[in-house]
Amino acid sequence: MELDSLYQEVILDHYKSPHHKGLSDQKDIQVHHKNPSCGDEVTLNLVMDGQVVKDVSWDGVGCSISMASVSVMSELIIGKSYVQALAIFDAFFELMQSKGQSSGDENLLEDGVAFAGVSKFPARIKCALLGWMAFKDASTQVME
Amino acid sequence: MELDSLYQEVILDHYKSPHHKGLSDQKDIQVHHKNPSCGDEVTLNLVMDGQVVKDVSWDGVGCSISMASVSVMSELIIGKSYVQALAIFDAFFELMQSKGQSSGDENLLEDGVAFAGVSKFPARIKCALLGWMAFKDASTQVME
Amino acid sequence: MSVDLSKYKKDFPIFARKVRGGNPLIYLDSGATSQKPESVISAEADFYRTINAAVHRGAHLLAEEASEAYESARANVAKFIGAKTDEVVFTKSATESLNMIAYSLGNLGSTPHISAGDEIVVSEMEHHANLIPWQQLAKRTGAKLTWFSITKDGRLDLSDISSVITKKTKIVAITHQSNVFGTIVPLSEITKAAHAVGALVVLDACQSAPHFSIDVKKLDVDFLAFSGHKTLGPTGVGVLWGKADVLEKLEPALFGGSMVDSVTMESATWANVPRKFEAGVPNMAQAVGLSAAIDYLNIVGMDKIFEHEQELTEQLLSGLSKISGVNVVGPLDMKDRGGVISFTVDGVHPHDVGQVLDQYGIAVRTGHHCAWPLMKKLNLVGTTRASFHLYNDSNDIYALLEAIEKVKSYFKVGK
Amino acid sequence: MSVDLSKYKKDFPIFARKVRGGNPLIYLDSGATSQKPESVISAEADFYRTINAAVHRGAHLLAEEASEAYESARANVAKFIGAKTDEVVFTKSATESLNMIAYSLGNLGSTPHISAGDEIVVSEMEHHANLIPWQQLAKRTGAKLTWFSITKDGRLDLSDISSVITKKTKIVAITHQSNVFGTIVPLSEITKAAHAVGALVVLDACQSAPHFSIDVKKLDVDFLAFSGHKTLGPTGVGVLWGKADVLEKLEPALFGGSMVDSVTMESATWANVPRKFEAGVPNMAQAVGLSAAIDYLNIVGMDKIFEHEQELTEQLLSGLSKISGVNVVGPLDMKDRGGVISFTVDGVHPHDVGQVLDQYGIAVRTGHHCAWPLMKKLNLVGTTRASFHLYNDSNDIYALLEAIEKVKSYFKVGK
Ligand SMILES: Cc1ncc(COP(=O)(O)O)c(C=O)c1O
Ligand SMILES: Cc1ncc(COP(=O)(O)O)c(C=O)c1O
Repeated sequence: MELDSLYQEVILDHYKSPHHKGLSDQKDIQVHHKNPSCGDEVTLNLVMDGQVVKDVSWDGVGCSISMASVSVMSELIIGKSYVQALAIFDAFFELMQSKGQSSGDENLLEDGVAFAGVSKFPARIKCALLGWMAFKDASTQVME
Repeated sequence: MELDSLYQEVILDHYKSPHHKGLSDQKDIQVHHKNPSCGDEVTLNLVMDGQVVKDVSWDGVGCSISMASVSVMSELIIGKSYVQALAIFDAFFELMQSKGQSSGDENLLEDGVAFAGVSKFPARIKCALLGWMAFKDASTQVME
Repeated sequence: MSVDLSKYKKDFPIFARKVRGGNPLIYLDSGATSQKPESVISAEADFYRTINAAVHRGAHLLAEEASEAYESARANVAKFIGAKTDEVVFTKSATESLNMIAYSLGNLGSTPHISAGDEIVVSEMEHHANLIPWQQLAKRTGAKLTWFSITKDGRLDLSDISSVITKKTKIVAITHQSNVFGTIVPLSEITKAAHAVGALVVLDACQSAPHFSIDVKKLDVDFLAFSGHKTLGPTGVGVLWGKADVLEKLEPALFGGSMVDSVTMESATWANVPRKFEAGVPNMAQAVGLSAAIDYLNIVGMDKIFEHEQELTEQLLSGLSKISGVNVVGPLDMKDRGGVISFTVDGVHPHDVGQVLDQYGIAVRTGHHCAWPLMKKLNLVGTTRASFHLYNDSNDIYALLEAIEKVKSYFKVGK
Repeated sequence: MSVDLSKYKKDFPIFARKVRGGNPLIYLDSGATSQKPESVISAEADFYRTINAAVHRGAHLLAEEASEAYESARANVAKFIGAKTDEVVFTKSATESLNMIAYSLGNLGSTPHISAGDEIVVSEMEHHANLIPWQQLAKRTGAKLTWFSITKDGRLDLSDISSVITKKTKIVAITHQSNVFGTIVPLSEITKAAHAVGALVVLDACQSAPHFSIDVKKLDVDFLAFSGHKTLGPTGVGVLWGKADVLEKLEPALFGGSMVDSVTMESATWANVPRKFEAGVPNMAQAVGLSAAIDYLNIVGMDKIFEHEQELTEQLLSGLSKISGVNVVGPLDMKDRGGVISFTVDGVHPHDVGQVLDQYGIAVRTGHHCAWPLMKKLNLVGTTRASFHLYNDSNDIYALLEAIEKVKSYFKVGK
């Protein structure tokens, strides 16, 4: 069923048991992003340690795709350098635009490749990107 | 030709040699009417003598139909009682709504029946009515 | 079912297509926009094919025929809502209709003219289109925005009506039927209170005019707005109705060709109603299409449509009540409610509910339904909404109920 | 003729009909509204037949496909005028586009925000749609309206440009091509003067965008407006283009669904450009129809269309110059002028000219062309106007010239 390519087991797992959810006390910056058309929201705390992403924590409400995606993203980029994190962001962003033609770079994206199917559902791409855009915004503000 | 039913000889004559054109010095009231969609305008002076239409004079710019119609109308109603004038107005108004189905009451409308063909050209009805509406407006204001 | 409208479905060409997973289309999103019968589609196309010209302007036959078609459409809409022809203004949408009134009421020269100290009343269950224009009018003029709350079961709370509608109230802008709850509001209580203090009532009829018979005189409102595209008509056309003597005293909101009496470089005066509210070459083909939609609705019969939708609503409410973990948001009974049913599924986000339903060919709306303040009040992130029109039937309800069970099992919630 | 577009006429179904007197249709009123090719008519119809749904809202396949079609239309329009996709706003008409900018510029929170002491510049040859919105903005805000005069031969008089565009000027709103004279304005002189004082330039491209290739970057304007229905597209759709950074700093003018970022009962914030300017369910089918019109224009080629219309214009001007008692109103030469030719016939009112032409199947526009101040300046009650699009040909010109002779003999004027 087409649906299974959207709702990969990994996604449903992250949705049920999200990682790094719950805002940290410490933060370099906090950003709040939302998708006005569906009402999904995420608040994200970022802590950088020089060039390295030391911590990401978040809170939010939204659908399985948006919540699982921010969970997977946090997991992926904590501990990465800023440059690496941006490369991962770019790879994920590109995957989302692929209209189902790409399965994603598993070396770079790890669990993130589970979202490959989302790219076939145009209305869900913005769900998958919500947390990523929040991170991009936060890290740009801190680093530039 | 269909056109000839619109532009009766009588109409073209009145257009070339309009009657009662040129505003009188004396007047009980002056009204100014226009058709914003085509720009036709008429200014009309009315003099009543008790219940009788003593004088109508006018000036204006517009197409053959609108100018001939106010000319014919002036000719028709000067000297008539207010009640008669309204009856003539009603007959002319009805003729305009007749969609080519009526040839008009010649006893009442005299030269006015020449406008019967106008009723087949919806865009021209307001031309033919311009002067008449001005008279109706003016006389109502004086008499009521 | 006691009303059988099944023969009409074939008039709607979209149902010939297949959707996700090769499934037939089960369209339960008429609250967002309705589907169109072939007669509407071809009325619009035929306008272009045979009489297309700018109305009220040309000296030629096409212009005459186009004007005649456009003005007949106006007369037809007027009859549909029990109004006089010259009281009907064609706009692009209900949204534009509502904004237009709000602008006009704030324009200098209008009577009434909203200004500081005046109050404008709305409700907590307004669609953004009948809320934000009033917020903005209040902001521009210094007027105060106040509102009716809602009760727990999704109805208007009129218990404090005399403290909401006060001597300062100039406008009461209210929805006829909630696009979230399906609730039909107790209008006469509101119009009485409003008119007692000399306020004008603006009715958002977006969810009512397409579904049951309306008579503006009986409703006793002063303005009414609805959209063509929810009324089986084309997109790009809406209706603004206003009482003749009220419209006459208002300044227009949109300025341009065909709405003037005279113009100089410095200033302009206006044509008569309704022309003064229709600046520019109008949406002629869409007005003609809307007229065809009204013809179609009249043939089916608005009373039959309402009864049919009532039956479907009752059936869906009853079916939903039997599924554990499913909560209807809005009235559970059939008293004063129409064919719009919002619900939530415990443990599954509305967006995910909608996605699974889509897999079975079922089109619903999910989210906040352009009623964010209401969602916040209800403490919800959104709902899933099923809404009907005449082409729906009991099979659609069965399919939806069955698919909701599949949603639950797919997301492994409930038993 | 060096450009032969004759094979395209059959794409326009309206030419299959007969008009007054059983004559074939000779349509010379494209300045008012253009005819539509079958591809445009069916694009709109097909939208309803196959993918009709509310864009950006539903969770279902139809909504996805409708959104894709609508956003592709936006991209196509953007490409047509050399703009970025997100700079294109769909409105209902050029009239709405122009009113929208005028409202936005007067709304608190906008930068620039027009206020008392500011100056707004227009010209004497503006269409009411690009004049009255600015009069009203001036009236609302206390700003001053000033204008360029016209020269005897129907061109903009820029001799006093530095006294018209001053340090106080915030907006210069100007037509690209006059809908009365056909004059194409010397834009670069105006944009340079305007930008030198920090003013924004609003271009009314109603009579240019449908007829020749446009690039907003090269034109160096800040806003541009045109109508779908004059561009072979459907009625009920217009375009407002604005520079991204300019649009971003403006408050919206129309409020409702789909244009918000967040909403409470008291206030609201806005979505990004272009969404914040498109409140409500948009005119989706019409946007898709306009996109099909643009595809069609691109296939024919805007440069060929321009060249073709230039040839027809030259031919008509030359023909008219040979008829005694006929006076062309506007430039007599071909320098910077498009396919709109106004004229008068001595002794015959324009309305009567139009009526006789109609008898021969020729559709022209007569009257003041929504440019009353210009008519008064010219001391004319109106003109007769012939205007072209790609479906016209030399035979139309011959027929018109011949019929003008018949007008003269019917009304017994001239020799
Ligand atoms: C130069 C010009 N500006 C503006 C308009 C207004 O366009 P619309 O009536 O399509 O809004 C027109 C056409 O009527 C026009 O010719
Ligand atoms: C209750 C209500 N009011 C207003 C609107 C706005 O209508 P439109 O988007 O057609 O302008 C809608 C529909 O979206 C609605 O449901």
